[in-house]
Amino acid sequence: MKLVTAIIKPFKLDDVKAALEAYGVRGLTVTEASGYGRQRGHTEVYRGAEYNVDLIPKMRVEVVCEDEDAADIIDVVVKAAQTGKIGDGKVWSVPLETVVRVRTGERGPDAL
Amino acid sequence: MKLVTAIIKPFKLDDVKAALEAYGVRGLTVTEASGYGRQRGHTEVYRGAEYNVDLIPKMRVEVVCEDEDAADIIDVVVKAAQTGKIGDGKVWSVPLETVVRVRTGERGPDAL
Amino acid sequence: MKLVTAIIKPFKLDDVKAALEAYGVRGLTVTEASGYGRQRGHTEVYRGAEYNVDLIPKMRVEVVCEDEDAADIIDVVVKAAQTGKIGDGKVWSVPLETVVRVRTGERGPDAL
Amino acid sequence: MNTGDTAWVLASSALVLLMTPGLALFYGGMTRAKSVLNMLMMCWTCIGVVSVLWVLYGYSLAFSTDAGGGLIGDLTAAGLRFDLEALSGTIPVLAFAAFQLMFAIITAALISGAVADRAKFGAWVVFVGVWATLVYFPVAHWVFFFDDGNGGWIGDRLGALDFAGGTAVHVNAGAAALALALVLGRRVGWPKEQMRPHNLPIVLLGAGLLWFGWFGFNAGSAVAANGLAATAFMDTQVATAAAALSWILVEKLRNGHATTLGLASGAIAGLVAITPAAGSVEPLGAIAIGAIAGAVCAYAISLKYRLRYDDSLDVVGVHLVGGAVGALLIGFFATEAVTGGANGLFYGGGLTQLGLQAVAVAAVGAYSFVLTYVIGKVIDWTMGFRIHEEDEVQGIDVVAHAETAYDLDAAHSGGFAGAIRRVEVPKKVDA
Amino acid sequence: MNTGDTAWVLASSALVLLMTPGLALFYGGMTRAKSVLNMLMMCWTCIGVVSVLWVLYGYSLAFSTDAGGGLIGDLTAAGLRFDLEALSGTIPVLAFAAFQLMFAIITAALISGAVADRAKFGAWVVFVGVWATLVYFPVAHWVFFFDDGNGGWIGDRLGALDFAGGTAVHVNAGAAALALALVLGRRVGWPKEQMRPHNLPIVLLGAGLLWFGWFGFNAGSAVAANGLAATAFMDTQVATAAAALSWILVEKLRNGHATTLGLASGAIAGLVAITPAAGSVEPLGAIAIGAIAGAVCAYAISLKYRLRYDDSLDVVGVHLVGGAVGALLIGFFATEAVTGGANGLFYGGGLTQLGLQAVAVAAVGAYSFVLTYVIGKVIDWTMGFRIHEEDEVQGIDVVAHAETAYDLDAAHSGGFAGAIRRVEVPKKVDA
Amino acid sequence: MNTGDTAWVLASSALVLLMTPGLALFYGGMTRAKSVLNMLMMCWTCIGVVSVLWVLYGYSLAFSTDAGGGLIGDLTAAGLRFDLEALSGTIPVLAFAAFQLMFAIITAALISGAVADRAKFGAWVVFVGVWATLVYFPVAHWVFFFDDGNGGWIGDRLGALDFAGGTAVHVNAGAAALALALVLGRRVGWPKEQMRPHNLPIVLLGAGLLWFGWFGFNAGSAVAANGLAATAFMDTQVATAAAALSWILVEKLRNGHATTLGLASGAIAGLVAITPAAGSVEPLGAIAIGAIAGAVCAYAISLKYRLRYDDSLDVVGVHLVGGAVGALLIGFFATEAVTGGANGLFYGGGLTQLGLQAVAVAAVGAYSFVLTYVIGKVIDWTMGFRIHEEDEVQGIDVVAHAETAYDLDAAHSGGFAGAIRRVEVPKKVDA
Ligand SMILES: Nc1ncnc2c1ncn2[C@@H]1O[C@H](COP(=O)(O)OP(=O)(O)O)[C@@H](O)[C@H]1O
Ligand SMILES: Nc1ncnc2c1ncn2[C@@H]1O[C@H](COP(=O)(O)OP(=O)(O)O)[C@@H](O)[C@H]1O
Ligand SMILES: Nc1ncnc2c1ncn2[C@@H]1O[C@H](COP(=O)(O)OP(=O)(O)O)[C@@H](O)[C@H]1O
Repeated sequence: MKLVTAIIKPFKLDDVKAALEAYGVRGLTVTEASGYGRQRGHTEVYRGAEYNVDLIPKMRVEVVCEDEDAADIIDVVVKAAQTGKIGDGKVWSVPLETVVRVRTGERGPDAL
Repeated sequence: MKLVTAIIKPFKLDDVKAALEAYGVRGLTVTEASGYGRQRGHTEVYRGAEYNVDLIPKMRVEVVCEDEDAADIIDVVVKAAQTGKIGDGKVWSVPLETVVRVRTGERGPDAL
Repeated sequence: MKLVTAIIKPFKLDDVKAALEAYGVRGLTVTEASGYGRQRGHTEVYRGAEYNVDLIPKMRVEVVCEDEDAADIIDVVVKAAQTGKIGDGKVWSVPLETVVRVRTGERGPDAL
Repeated sequence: MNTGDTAWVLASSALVLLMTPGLALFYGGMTRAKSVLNMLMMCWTCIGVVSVLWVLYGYSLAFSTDAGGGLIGDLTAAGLRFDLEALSGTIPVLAFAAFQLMFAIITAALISGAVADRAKFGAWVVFVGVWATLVYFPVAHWVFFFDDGNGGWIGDRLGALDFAGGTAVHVNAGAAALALALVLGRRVGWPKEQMRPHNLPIVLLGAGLLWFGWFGFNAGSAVAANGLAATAFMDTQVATAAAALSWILVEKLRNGHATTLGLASGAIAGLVAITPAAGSVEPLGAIAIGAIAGAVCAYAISLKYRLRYDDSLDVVGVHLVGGAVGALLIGFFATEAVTGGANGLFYGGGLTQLGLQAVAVAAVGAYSFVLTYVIGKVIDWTMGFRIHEEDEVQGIDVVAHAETAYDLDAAHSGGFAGAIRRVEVPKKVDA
Repeated sequence: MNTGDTAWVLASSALVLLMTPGLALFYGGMTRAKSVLNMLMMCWTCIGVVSVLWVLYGYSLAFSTDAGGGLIGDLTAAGLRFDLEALSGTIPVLAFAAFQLMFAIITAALISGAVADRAKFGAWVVFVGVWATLVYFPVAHWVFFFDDGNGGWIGDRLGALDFAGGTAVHVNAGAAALALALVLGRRVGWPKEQMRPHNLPIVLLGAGLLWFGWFGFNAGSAVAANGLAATAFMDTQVATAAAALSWILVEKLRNGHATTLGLASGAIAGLVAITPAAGSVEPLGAIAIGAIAGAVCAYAISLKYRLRYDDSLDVVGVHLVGGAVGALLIGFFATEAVTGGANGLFYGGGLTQLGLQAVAVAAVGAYSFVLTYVIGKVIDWTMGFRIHEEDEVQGIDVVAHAETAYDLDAAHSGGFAGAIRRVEVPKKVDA
Repeated sequence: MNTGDTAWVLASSALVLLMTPGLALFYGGMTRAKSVLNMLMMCWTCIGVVSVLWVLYGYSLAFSTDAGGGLIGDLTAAGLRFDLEALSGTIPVLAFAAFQLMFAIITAALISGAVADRAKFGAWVVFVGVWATLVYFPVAHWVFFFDDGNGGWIGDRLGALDFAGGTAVHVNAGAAALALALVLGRRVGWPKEQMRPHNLPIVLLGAGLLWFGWFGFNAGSAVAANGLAATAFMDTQVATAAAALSWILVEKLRNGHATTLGLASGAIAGLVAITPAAGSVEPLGAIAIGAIAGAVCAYAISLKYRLRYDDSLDVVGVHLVGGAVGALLIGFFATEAVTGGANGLFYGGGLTQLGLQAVAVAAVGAYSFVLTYVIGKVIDWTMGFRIHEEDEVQGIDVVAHAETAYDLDAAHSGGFAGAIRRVEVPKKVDA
């Protein structure tokens, strides 16, 4: 089993969700995050004083999957999340030792 | 060292925390997350227009532990978080290379 | 490639960001989290009734890096985040299988 | 007709109307984020239901010629079909009717705090209509209808003093709240689980709007722009101030911290307590009443933990207790200089007035408690008054109203350009 | 001069001013969190721009001696340089001018709901100035300027009834909103993408402030503290109550849930519909008008999905439709007992009044729609009226105003002690 | 007694009371989320403390027969034990006393903005009581007490014009704010660290309530419902409008963006500046004063960065500067047509009035600054005026009031069914 984690632009979440569903992924977990990187933030002004916002909102998407699907899933996410503009994010994967479905206690691929 | 990650229903957090504490876990980190899966969301209505909420609130719990406790901890979490209804969540684990306690710089099991 | 994850005190985020930048890290992802551990929370009082807050706000910082930088990065984070008081947090690392930059599809070190 | 008096009563009516949206925020901020909308709905629907009933028959039952014994009015004013020139005292009768309507609305709304998070919305709407009809309209007649000794039995015949509704509004709503909290039972998890207010700034905003509106409530009850109105105004201000201070003093001594919620709660307790007394005491008396009420209510709200009834937002502790304290203290602090007649114990009037006050409090409290309990039970048996346990855990807002109060994340909120673009994806082997 | 009348009109003027900040919250809570500030700005700048123009020439164009045909006033009152003693009826002329100014402000502000999230701020400011000048000031003259038959052509000559602005304010703003929504086009993602209100408690707060302020709007329009004012007050209250109930009833039947937003929307629809009629109907008539308007508007807001114009916050469905419904229903419910003259169909007056009402609605609606469309287009061609698509996705608040509405996380908000401490770090090899 | 005047002053008193909860939101929204409750508490406790002192001796010191030199009143009115019939001019004396009480409250509350996030709550409460006694009550006597030339030295003897408190309220509070900001020192991290407002919609709501209430403040200061009140009303409206526009114009030119906070700040600056002048200028003059004040204050708020004092929410830049600007501009724009006497420079009156205005500003500013500095220092030495650095970083709300302002996550908020269920767990080997 593998865990694919993707940092994407928030407004791409629906695309990514739809693409993953089309691919056959049945579940995922999303966390709100902020990113710092090449993409520049913006400056706000309050009573003349400047306030720099350099952490840019991102979505962090986690998908647990079978080993053989990981590469495809990464591809699917990359395609769906791409705008081609700086700040599109990163996708990475790690191998998991166990996955359990809490409701039933099923393990491994059955847990998905 | 291992990292056990659990996605659970929010109202189960107190149970899980209590069960882990009873087991002997001394610390954990929690993040608010939303999940998409078999469990269906709900529909909201604003001035007659429907709004589908398909990301359901979940809690993401991370516990760093010694290798030999990981299996137990997974069991403890599964038991404590189980309601038997769809959407109870997932638990998975990965091996860690290093763990450091920031305050002291201690590493490995001493860092917990 | 490695993924270094750090749980730190929120007000240390700027220090950690600055230190990592000084070290040469070009990007990172931050999530708001709460921690439970040795550090005690506080008690609030509403109309005479007590309310215990035992999850303490933390920041969860993730940095993807090359294998050879991981140890340094952990050191940098530990130094920058340290106040010496209980609750300073943890840092851990895991090896990654792949990293992709969404914008370009670049992989591995080039994705950073 | 006096245009100055009319101007003041119209302004006061608007002020009292505002109290209900203010109360909605005051209460709503104290609930959890998942049930704030339901609380707003419960308060606001009182405006809807009671206003319509008021025109149809409510005003008439409360303020038409007594139908016997000072218990209820007749139906001669049903429909409010008055001439433009028809007067009530020095003001147009519709100005007086509008002013009194606002009292009926907020009295019903006050009750909702006791049943936060768990009442079926439909059942609540029915309850409000029935309760206004069977409880509020008669009690308002008892206390507020004056007709040269042929009016309501408490105000006009017995001679108990209740300037702006310590009994008719607060004891009434507080006793009803207790009954309804018993009918509905405790919230899931209470009291083991801690439930904290989700938005204290709007609690304070609500308290501010209540305070502001209460000037209409109390000083408007002079039904004229005169010295009595000015006295009621000043009394309202200083009693409230003193109560807010005394509540946070109790907190500081008992819990070690003066809290924002305590300050707001103290202010409301002071407003409640001075309501019956604002036309009977001088400013120094008002300060005393406020200070006493603030402290007593600060303790009274803990009763529910001992007696184990879940009066969620402390309607009993603040309104029943505060209203009774205020009504009774008139027996001590009333002064001829303001009442134009009766004196309280401290002003040489003996215990007579105190006795009358006690009768008024007991009669209104008992009537309201019993009737409300019966109404509540009947609704519970017939249509069910409480939502399911899981719905309560998920939150009544989504379940009952299909809405979520807040969606505050600027970055992640809608407007996803390109959400529609189709992506070519490989097919999963076994999918 | 009558001090009571003056007191009431001054109080009413303050109440009507408050409606614009109230509207800002009502609208602002319905937008997404990333554009609430822009909505607040659009409403508030109307106060700024229109107030200044009012002094310079607006009041004069609307309320000075007719310059011909009942179409527009002359410039004799430009600058508002009146004596302290100058009267308008029984009150100081500046009290009347202040009262009417508040109407001009909110009428312009109402339009902004149709173009939420996407209008260039500078273009909006220009639009407000031009629109007030070319549309509002003349229309106010038509409807509100009385001069013994030599006043405005709709109110004073034709004899259409519009007590407080069903046509001049609501039909006017609603028709303008439709025109502007067409000029600006749809928001990115609409209607495919769902956009939910980001903060319903402030929507309800806004609705509460609007309701409160509307007593000034309607009852203040009697320009006196008298029986007519009291009737308008009561009518306003009960029509609004009935409309709120009827809107949520429609929702319950149609969608299965009574919603908070529906309740608030119904209340506003009721306030809008009773605005023209508050000085013409009795309370029972007001209940009928409110109930009808609540239901009609509850359906009317869905029109935009069928006709595909993005009237973002339903200004058309609530104000154009609600205003027209109210103005037309006068033709049925007007009663001599209140109007002192005209009777509607149900009160034996035949169809005459209905005809006049229809002319007024049509004339104001058509004039406003056409002029607004032209003004909008000209601004769009010259300075551009709409922000870039990416800016809309990112959120207009940050882009246009360099601000974010909320930063609510207590723990993570600033005050980072030691943020300045320098840390010694190893250097990355290839950095 | 005149009922119309009384109605207006009672309504005005309620309006001015509302300003303090409004100010609490205006200020509270500008703090960080971790200290908003403390800000609300600081403002609200002023209502509590000052109201009680007002009854005891405050009103008497300010408005009783002068005890000598126009410096302070005597104690004959202590306790406010007036007859119902006792008048002050054409209104009941308690109506006047209530109206003036609200001024005393908000003046103290204004100061709190300078010491946001860091003042010990107990010390603040003591400060308010002492400051009202030693600074506000005397200064109010100087400026507001008229007794045929035997009243306060500034208003009644010198002849400086201050209609509603540009000096007594705003210069006074602003100078005190500066002194207190110096006594307490800068917040941890300021100015290096950026601290942004945590909730701009409530800042705008607060500004809206302030604007609304300010009509009572200024137009109520005519203490009658007459032409002067109407003029003050109109002046207040248009000066504020002009100031809001001029502030955002400065922003647009200087920073490239017109901001929501700028609009609100400009409105407040305009309200401040027109306060002393509302009874002395015509609407065109009011527009000029507003426009000047908006621009001047927009620049003045940056002073603190240059002079390095942490006046956290710009009380100095808006109230001291705005109040002084307004008071001085009377010297230019005052017109006999409104004042009934004095003319300013632009109306042919020469420089006399400007000189008197300057004396008033300087006297009040200097007195307030010096006394406040001394009071602040004494409190700091005896009980300590500032919280610990770590407490400031954690947030004063939790530390001082044991509360958190917001808990907005609907899903995760309490009501955890089954939280009590016991789970059988294996025991960890070494646990
Ligand atoms: N080394 C890293 N570790 C973790 N997250 C990263 C790293 N670099 C970038 N990110 C995440 O990816 C996002 C996009 O990165 P950025 O450098 O702005 O653009 P791009 O990936 O298009 O070059 C960042 O906002 C951050 O969330
Ligand atoms: N493949 C997955 N990867 C990551 N998280 C998942 C995955 N599938 C499910 N989840 C998480 O587990 C939660 C529960 O899953 P769901 O399919 O709804 O119910 P169940 O696990 O009981 O079958 C989801 O809300 C989501 O947060
Ligand atoms: N076993 C663990 N697994 C995951 N996170 C942990 C664990 N122990 C502690 N943490 C995180 O580290 C933070 C600090 O831990 P704590 O025990 O309070 O102090 P310290 O690390 O200084 O001894 C916690 O708030 C929590 O977020």
